[in-house]
Amino acid sequence: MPKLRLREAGPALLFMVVLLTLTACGDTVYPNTTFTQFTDLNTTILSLWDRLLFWGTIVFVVVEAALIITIIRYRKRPGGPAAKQIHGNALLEITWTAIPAIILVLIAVPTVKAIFETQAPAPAGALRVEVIGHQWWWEFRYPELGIVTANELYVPVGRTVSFEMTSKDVIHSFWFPAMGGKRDLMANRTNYMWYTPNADLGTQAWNGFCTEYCGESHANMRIRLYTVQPDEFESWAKHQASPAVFNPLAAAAVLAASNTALTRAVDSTAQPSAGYVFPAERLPAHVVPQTPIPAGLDYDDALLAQGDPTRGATQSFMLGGCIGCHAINGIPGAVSAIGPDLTHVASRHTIASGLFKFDGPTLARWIKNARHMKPGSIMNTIGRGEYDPIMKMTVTAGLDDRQIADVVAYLMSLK
Amino acid sequence: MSDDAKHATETHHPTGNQYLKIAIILTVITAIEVWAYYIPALVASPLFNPALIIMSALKFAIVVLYYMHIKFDHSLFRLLFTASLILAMCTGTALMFLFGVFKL
Amino acid sequence: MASHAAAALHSASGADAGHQNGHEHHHYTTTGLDNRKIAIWAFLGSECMLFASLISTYLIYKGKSIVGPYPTTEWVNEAGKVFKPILDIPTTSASTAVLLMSSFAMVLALQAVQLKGKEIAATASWWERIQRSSQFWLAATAFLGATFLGFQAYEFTSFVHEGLTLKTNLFGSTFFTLTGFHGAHVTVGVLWLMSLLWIDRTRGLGPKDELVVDICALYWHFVDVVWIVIFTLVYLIS
Amino acid sequence: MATIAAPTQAGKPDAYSNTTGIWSWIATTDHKRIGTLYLWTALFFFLVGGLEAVIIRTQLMRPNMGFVSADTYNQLFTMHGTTMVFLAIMPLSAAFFNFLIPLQIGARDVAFPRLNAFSYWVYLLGGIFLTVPILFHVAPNGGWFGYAPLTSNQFSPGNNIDFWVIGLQVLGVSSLAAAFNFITTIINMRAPGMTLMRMPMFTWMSFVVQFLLILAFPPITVALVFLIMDRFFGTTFYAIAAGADPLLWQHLFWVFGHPEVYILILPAFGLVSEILPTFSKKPLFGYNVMVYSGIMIGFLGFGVWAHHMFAVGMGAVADTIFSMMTMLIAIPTGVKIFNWIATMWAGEIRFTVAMKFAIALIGMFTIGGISGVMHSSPPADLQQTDTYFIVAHFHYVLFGGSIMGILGGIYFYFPKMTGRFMDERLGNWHFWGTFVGMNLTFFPMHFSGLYGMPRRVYRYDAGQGWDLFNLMSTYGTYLIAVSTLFFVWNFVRSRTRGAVAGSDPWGAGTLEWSIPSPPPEYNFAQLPEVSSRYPLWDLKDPAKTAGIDHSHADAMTITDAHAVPVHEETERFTAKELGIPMPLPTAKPLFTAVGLMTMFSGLPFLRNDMFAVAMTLTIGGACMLIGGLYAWLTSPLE
Repeated sequence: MPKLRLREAGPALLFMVVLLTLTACGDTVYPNTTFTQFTDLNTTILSLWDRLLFWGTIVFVVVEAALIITIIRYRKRPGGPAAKQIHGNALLEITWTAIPAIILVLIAVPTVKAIFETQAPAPAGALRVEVIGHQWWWEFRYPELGIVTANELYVPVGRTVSFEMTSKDVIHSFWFPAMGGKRDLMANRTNYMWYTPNADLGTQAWNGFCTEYCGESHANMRIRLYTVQPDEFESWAKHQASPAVFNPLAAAAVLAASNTALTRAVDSTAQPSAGYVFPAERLPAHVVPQTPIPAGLDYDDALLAQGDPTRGATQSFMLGGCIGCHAINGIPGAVSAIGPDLTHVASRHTIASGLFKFDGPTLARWIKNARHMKPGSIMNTIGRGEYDPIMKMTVTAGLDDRQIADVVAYLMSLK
Repeated sequence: MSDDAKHATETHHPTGNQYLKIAIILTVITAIEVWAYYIPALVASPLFNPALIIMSALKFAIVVLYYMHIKFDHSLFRLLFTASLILAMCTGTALMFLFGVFKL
Repeated sequence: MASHAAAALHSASGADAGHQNGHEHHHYTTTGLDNRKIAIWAFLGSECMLFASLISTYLIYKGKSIVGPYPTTEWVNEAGKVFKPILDIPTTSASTAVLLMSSFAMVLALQAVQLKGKEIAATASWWERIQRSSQFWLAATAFLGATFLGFQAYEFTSFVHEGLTLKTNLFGSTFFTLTGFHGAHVTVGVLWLMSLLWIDRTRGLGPKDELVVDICALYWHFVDVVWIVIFTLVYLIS
Repeated sequence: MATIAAPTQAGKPDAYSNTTGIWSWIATTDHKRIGTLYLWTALFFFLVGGLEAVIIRTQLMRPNMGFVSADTYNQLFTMHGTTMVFLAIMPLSAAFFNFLIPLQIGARDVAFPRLNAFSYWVYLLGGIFLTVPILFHVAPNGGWFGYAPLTSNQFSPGNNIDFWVIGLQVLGVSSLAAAFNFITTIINMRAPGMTLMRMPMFTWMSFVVQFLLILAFPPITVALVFLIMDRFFGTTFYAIAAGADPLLWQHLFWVFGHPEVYILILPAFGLVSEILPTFSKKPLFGYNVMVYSGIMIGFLGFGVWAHHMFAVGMGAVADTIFSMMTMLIAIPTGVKIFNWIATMWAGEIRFTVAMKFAIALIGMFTIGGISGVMHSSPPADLQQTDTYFIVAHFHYVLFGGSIMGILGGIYFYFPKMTGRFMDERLGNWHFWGTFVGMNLTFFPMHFSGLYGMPRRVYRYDAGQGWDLFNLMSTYGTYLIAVSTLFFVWNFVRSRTRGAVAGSDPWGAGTLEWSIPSPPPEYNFAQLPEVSSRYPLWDLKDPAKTAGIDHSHADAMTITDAHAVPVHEETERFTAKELGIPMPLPTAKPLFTAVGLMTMFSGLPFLRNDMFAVAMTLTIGGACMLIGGLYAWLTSPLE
């Protein structure tokens, strides 16, 4: 008859030790950790977690120890004692029914308190942000400030931010691990969540994710959060609320092409002061996307230097059909909300919902064949001669690389 | 044992005339329900919905108890059916609350 | 040797005379009840959950349709024309009564099968005599069931004419699916009843077939009680 | 003491029937053969699901890998979940229901042998229907939970979801049919004296599971009907443009989905409750409490579904109620774990492979249970839900619980099923590989989850602090895969070459061990009259069960003309020799099942505008179904 040998149990024990060492003492950093106290919400959650972990560890140790002691002590040995025929013990069984019940009460009381605390209406004076989920990007609206932006969220520290969440299509879920819990975004419903980033949090950048499976590019639906100082936020907000900033030449050309009232042209060509943007040099490495550009998507980066924003704005942007989906505040006719708002797109650090760095070469490839870079993307393949993986055909009427360089130049001017 | 059970059920089953009476009761309740539906004053009353639900529950119970013989048959059947029915009603009610059809 | 032992076992065991009477013998059962009757009650319990889910969905979506027709409130189409609520209470009340009566007929059909072979007094009234005709009551049940289906077909077509289909709105989807599911149950019941009627006409149903009729009856009554709930919750309640 | 069954019979899969060949399997109505079919089929799907997991883990081995495309990955994780839940674990449990329940309660068959065959064939056809599309890259890609509106036409226009929604609907028919069958069997086919409180624990847990099945499947049936209607007939149940509520699907799905968790775990609990007493040489500790806690788990299981949905914004009151209900479930579950340990306490523990798996279940399920309590607290769950922490949790429950229990059950019952032992040495390799592999795979997921890694992502960026955990998980998966090969080899080889086992190779105490291995087609030559929970121990080692209330008076009065006191049956006859009527072999259930599957398989053609094909298949299938049913119901059983 086989019996327990230490030789057999050894590897399992060794493995557990190695595992714990690696996880606890490893010097890797965990930039997306949930064990933070950066907001009031997560402070509440963390205190609950500590309690759960405390009792969980006790239960774990007690049960596993009882199990291991039992199997070692009562293993069958030659000449060992015969089995004692015990069939039950009411007192024991009542005890191990009662003790877990008591532990659960100790968990349940703060749980209920936390549920009602965290789900109370947001305190007065909170900054309202509408979060709208799309396949696969995030739309943010600050209704009190008149800002529409996408994928990168600015929040002042020390002030409660109240999210009002809904979706344009399927269910998504909005989550910054370091800030606190997540909430689902659903069409025909509005969900609420609020938290207050600590006043001493400082100007920092955070990763966030969509956490409800939402289709092909669910994994590519990421978000950035910038917690900034109140004055920085104010500067940013003022700038973002203003119409697009761009090359006056291009503006004139756009207006010529769109035949609209001159008064608007004067407004929109006025150069507003540049607002605050989260400084690129302060972005930690884990916030800078490292997604590789897929192989086979070739673009001659030298062309980018020749890009002309004016041409880009008129011929390519208007004729290339960008305004079919994208809005640019200040350009009449560009009001569609199918894709992200591009008014101040060049003030962002990422494109394609946090998937790639915002720079000329990436932008050019994105315009050329977005669906190749982000599977299932609703954005058409635009590069002439490119294969569109969704339409399953080669694009014949799209933009050539030179025209793409013009569009990139134009977009890069939308600071 | 099985023969006894069968014997017992046979002796307690209602007869044709009783079935007829039950049918008349069911029809009368239905008639009252429909009648009430056409009296605006009644429909406006807060008791209208509860009253309708009680009447339909009554009809439900009568059919199950007498026509389906659950009153006279083996208690096992009663257990199987009522347990499922109660669970179904609880689940349905919980869903109503969760979707805000009923408000707390 | 094996066969010898087997014979010995056979005579000693419970494999008694009953086992050799073809398929009419009764297996030992723990409760003394027939397996099929336990199964049908478990099945009806399961059906409770099914209809609870369907009815709950109807109630959850009630009043959530964004375009008409609506069940119990007036609605206005794009052209500004005002339409009455679409549910037709008088007709449905009639069909409800028909289904209730079919349950009555079903219970008498079962009684008729149970009373088969029992003597009937020569002075018995027509009412007592007709209670003995299982064929009459089975046919009546099936007929009333079919009539109910006829009402439902009429209701569905008139709704479609008034512009309510499966696709129109949430009300259309939930209403047709719920009542359609119930209608499908009635259809199965009518087919089942007609099969029993056919057996009754060909070889005659007797007290030994009580269980077969009983199971069908339980199903049929269940379909009836589901309609009782649907009629109140879908048609009458405000 | 136990006489070894005729060796010529042992090990042959056809040992319990007079006929051999493929037809004898197609037309079988023997619950043991159907159990064997379930076992083989489910193990096959288990390997398929495992292979999917290996590909998934390879893709996630390092950040930004391009081993498979996004769409392929989504198909793989959808199929991995669907396969493991519906095509592997549930049918593996069903294999034991079929094989064991009649043997454990002293019955000669199940209540409805042909319905049983029907359940199997529907399962097989449904499984094929679900699985084959992945070979053509059109497998379902909406997740095993299939959340609408993502699975509606608007967002999933291809045929992928069609296979899922129809496949699940068909599998539901199979599960429901089987559940009605086993409820009736357990209520009504118990041997004389086999009172409810004498039933073996596996039968008890299975009994609870059957009720969960018949009450939990209708809500998902309805949810799937709505989705079928939406996808093929244009209804608006999940159409957000028509004002539909995205939570409708979720609620209906989880009303089913949570009891489903207990459907997956309770049979394994039952198996473990058979293995532990046998190898501890002690009766189960606190039998009554084990029964009640099983019923409690099943009952409470219907009141906790929304704990899968704490992030959807149900409101504080609903969150509180479902949170409290969830915590309550921890109590009966904890009781079970303590009672198992107490069963081994003061015993003589023999570490067979089966026992090792059973002990591993206790240890590993505990971890899953503790992390379960951690997300019963809604605010804490908001940091955990839809992260790898959840993946870790439910794999500790389903792999550490269900799979460990089932594998233990296979090693334990293999001698009963085939008459031969599985090899213990290979089994040890399998066990340790699996045990170490599963911890290496799933334990790091706790960390990657709490350090912010979302679920269901086909790639993740570098530098997020998740690389090491993912690498460990992947290597762990490879280890499980390799050790599973040991199992497959052992399983296949031992059928014909394993050491011959007697009727009671482990010295167990319940009825199934009182008859030859493999059991003859009639199971019991004479119906045993039972007077205690461990009738075989009463017979062989009365001291072991002396402390249990036998209620002898009961045993005297129930004496039934049909039965004889429990004894060991060592000789093997044919049913004919004994004059025991057996159900006739028939292919009508298969024919009916093909009709059902054909009827449903017409639907996808509606979406491809192939109306004629759709109608032909649907109407033809319906005719087959109805014709098959009539033929089946009008032909005599035996």
